[in-house]
Amino acid sequence: MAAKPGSVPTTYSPNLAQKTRPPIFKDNDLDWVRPDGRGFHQCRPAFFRTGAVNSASGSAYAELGNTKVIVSVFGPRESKKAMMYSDTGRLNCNVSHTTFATPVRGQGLDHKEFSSMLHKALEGAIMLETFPKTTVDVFALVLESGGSDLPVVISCASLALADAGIMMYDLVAAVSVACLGKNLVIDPILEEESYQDGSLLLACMPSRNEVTQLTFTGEWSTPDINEAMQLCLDACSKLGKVMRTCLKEAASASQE
Amino acid sequence: MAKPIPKVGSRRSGRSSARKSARRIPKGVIHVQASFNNTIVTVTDVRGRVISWSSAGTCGFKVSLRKKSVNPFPLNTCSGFCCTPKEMVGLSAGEKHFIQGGIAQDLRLDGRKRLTYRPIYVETGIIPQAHGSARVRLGATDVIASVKAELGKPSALQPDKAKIAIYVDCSPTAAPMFEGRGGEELSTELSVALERCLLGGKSGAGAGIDPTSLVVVEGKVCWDLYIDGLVISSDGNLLDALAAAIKAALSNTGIPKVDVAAEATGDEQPEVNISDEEFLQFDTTGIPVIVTLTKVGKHYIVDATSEEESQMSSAVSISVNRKGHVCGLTKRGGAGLDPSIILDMISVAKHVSEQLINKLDSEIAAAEASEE
Amino acid sequence: MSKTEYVSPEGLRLDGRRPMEMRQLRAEIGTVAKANGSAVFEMGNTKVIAAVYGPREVQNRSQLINDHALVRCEYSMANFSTGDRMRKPKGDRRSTEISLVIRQTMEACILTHLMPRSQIDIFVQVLQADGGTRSACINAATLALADAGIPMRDIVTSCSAGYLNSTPLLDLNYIEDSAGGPDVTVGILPKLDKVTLLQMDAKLPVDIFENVMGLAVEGCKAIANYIREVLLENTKQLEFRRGL
Amino acid sequence: MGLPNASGDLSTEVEVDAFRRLFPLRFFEKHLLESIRPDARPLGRARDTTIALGAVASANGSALAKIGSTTMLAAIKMEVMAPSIEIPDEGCIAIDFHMPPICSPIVRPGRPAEAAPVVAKQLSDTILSSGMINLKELSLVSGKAAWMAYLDIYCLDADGALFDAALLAAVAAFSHLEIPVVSLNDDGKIVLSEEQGLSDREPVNKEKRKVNLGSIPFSLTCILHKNYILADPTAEEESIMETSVTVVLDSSSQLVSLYKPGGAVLAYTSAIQDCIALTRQRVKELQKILEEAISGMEVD
Repeated sequence: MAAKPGSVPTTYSPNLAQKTRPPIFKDNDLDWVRPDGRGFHQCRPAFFRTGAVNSASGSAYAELGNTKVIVSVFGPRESKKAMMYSDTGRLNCNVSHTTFATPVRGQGLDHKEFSSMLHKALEGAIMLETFPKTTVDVFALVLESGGSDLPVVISCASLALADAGIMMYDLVAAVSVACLGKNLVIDPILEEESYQDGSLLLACMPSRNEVTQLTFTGEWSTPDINEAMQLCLDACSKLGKVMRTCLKEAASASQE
Repeated sequence: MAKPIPKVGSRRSGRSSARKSARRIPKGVIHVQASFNNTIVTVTDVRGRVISWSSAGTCGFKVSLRKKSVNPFPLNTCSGFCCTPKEMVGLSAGEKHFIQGGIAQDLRLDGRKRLTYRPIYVETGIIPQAHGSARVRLGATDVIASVKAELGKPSALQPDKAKIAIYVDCSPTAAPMFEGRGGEELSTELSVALERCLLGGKSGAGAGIDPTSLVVVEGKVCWDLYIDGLVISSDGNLLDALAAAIKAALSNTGIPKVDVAAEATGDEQPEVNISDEEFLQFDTTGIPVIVTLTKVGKHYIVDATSEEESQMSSAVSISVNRKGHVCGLTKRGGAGLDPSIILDMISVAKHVSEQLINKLDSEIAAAEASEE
Repeated sequence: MSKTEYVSPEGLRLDGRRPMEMRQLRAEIGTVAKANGSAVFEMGNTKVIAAVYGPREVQNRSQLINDHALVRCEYSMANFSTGDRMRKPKGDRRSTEISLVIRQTMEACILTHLMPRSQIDIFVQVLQADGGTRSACINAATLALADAGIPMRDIVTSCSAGYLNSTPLLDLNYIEDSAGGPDVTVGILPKLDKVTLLQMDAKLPVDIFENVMGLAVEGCKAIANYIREVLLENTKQLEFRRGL
Repeated sequence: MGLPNASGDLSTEVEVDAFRRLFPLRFFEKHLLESIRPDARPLGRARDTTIALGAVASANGSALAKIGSTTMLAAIKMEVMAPSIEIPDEGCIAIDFHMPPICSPIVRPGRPAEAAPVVAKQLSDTILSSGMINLKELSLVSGKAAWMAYLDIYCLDADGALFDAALLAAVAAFSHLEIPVVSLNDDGKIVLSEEQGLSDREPVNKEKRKVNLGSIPFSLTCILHKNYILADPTAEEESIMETSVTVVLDSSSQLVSLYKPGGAVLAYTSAIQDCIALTRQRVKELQKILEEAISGMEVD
């Protein structure tokens, strides 16, 4: 019969008959079109909703293109017994993917790198001293991965924190930029990410104009860095507005 | 191999001597140390626990004596790479103030300026079993990197690129908190940061090591590189030290030349002969160095010791290659930074990296020469 | 078992040593600056670092012992320490066993009753493994404990010996170790002339065993002499640096 | 929750919320006397239920099911396997149920929830024994290749009746499942065919793009407490009153399975029959909801 654990045969997902897909753009080709028809400096439309999970103290759902993320916040609640006394609060982050998030079926394991990046992006924004001796748990689940997963997780998590009523200096909005050949492409999708020469991720608090997390990969020259950072900062402030509206709508809806 | 003179007791000089030897002195001790233009007064109890420490003669006995009975032993603490400010125990308010004050005056605890590195010592070829290895010491930070190459098959998605992986391990010898699985979090964080800074983007652009140069037969055979880092002793700035060790290990690496014996058809793996005599050397000029700028107060410093790291508000690690291009960047630490400050840090890092690359290259060359 | 000759007709071993010859020893004290005591110990190609932290406050209150010190030990191997590169999960069976052996051996010689309610951590890290890691670890741990100034009854030294091609061999290297012959690891307190550790696998006639063990004990004594020299040299250096 | 508290010793003096926390059982029992539940449902009524199909684009079939605030996301990924020698012309279904830390304050990362493997086992037993899917339909080339359907169900919000919601999501995902067109290449491997038939090879499963769902199982969990039967409990109700009965019926009202995992209340046959009767009603509701969801999908 089926589904005997331990005796599952090895499986593979059927690939396209063609061995390799042609690259989505050619080198030095300046006027290629992005696979989803966006402009280079155009973000995907963002959809945010708070209160996605009832049993959590705060939660949010974010959808940008095919990237779908849900984040729950629990706490502030008692820190684990083994933890030493701390006069500031603790932040605990965990990011995991569903097995069906990626085109190839994954294992659905925790993503340690994302977890620590999320932690670093958020800790600067949260007023940890407002909840001593306790822990705030931020758990994220990537339902579907469609590129730029981490920035979406970060933005969504800050919204969930706001929904949970955790004191923050500002919302954290995050955006990534991919460098493809000579072009800078904002908010890349999965396909673009797999061809990128370099990437830049920026998380910031838009109204304080403070960067909480920043990473680069690949080779960047100074003018490119300036341009990419400016692009990200602008996009973050726009994203911040969208997030703010979402919170306001949720608040006014609950008042009614 | 030029083994350094056993640096017995070198660490017993300076401040740590106060802590260390105090254990053997049966009474409370006041240590007065005149350094540069400051005078440090350190009061320790019998157990070596610093009761108070102040600079310029302002010695306040503010710490209540009751506190002494709580912790009968000096707390051996390590502020790791990820240590957040305030979490580091073992530094008194006076000590913290002293560190911060020194940095503000451009005169750090060990007499360095803000943008000066500690002396770097490089030893290469210390692990004969590996294809390449190096040990780098930066002050009391001590790391080993080894490179091992294994014949493998490139992935179907990128048939012209070999796999390069970096794993870092934190030995519990460096700090008791790395015991068991305690070092795992830091190890992953360091590995990820190094991969980000040294291996370039997804398409391989900007990588220090060219993954196409390791391919023997496209789509069939390639050398997979496994780079292992081991932290033996940690006194801050692990990332820079590890990156330097990896650079040194790679320039020490010789990969055996491979001849393809018979051209295989279809899906078969071609047979290969591994040569014993001819070795392939890497061109390591393109490998970037990592410069970590740690922000303490309003200023930033390079090559922070663990005491200084405990006082940081945030730190930015920037990897810069010889051309002055940024090859990777990671930020850590909670506090936010103004974008203009980040840009300024990048330009400072570029400036510092020039000296660092030159210094490191000459150290590597000297180490290689002494090895032969 | 293969018919490899481990001892040539001229009486030389694979690495050119004589049967009773030990590999080159090298020791260095104080390699880990942050530790209370540390040492590197090399026996030929086997290279081990040991670091000692403590005596300090007991971290886990439930492990606190009222009348003597708690001694803990962790043994770990670097990824690059063996010929084949592998990533082992921490705390596999072999390292747990060796940790236990080192802990028990060291605990026997530390004057734990002088340091009640405290904890001493010994961490050993193998940088290169070429046979005899167990012995090298114990020797390194002794040096590190001495460097940390922890009171001990005596130094503990350890050495291994084996029996291959009807010849007792001192200080086996990896190839000899994996030949499948008997392997006797001995740890002694040289001044008291007492054996604290004795491990042997494979079977061996009693009279030959006595021979092999005698050889290992001789090895331990030689190591003890070397360790004493290193410690003395270190003390002299310390004296010099203090300006005494 | 506007119910006035009946006169009592403490209850008159404390606020409703405090009373609920301090004496949860008495709070509920007072409601039960009035034949109503704290969320204003009658005892036998299930919570509002919705199904959204095609929630995950990267999967071959997916569905999001909500019962009250309990939310389940199910997705099916089809992969190819070599069938076992004993049954060369049957495919396989691998069912897994996950409770990620986001779903409930009880679950923490690294420590899987106790309930997850239990529900997973129940689900795979139910789905495989109900005969909803004929495994022969999942065969591609007899003895050479067959489909392995990986069904993963994620609990996004846990608020009681996890099994009911998970089963509903799983069933809905199967009804949304669209099997890709594939063909056999020279190496004996299965590859995707282009949609427009650009491939020169004949697809091996042109006719089998959808699986035929036989009798579809639906379930209802009831809580037994004293003489009361509460359909579709919330997490709070489940934590207070521990005896639950889960009845699974298929679309033709045949009993597929029945679980009563212990509990303090010993159920009489009459109580079980009442549960089955409630389930029968519920199955009709669920069938309608599922049909609406499917027809809504087709309109799009």
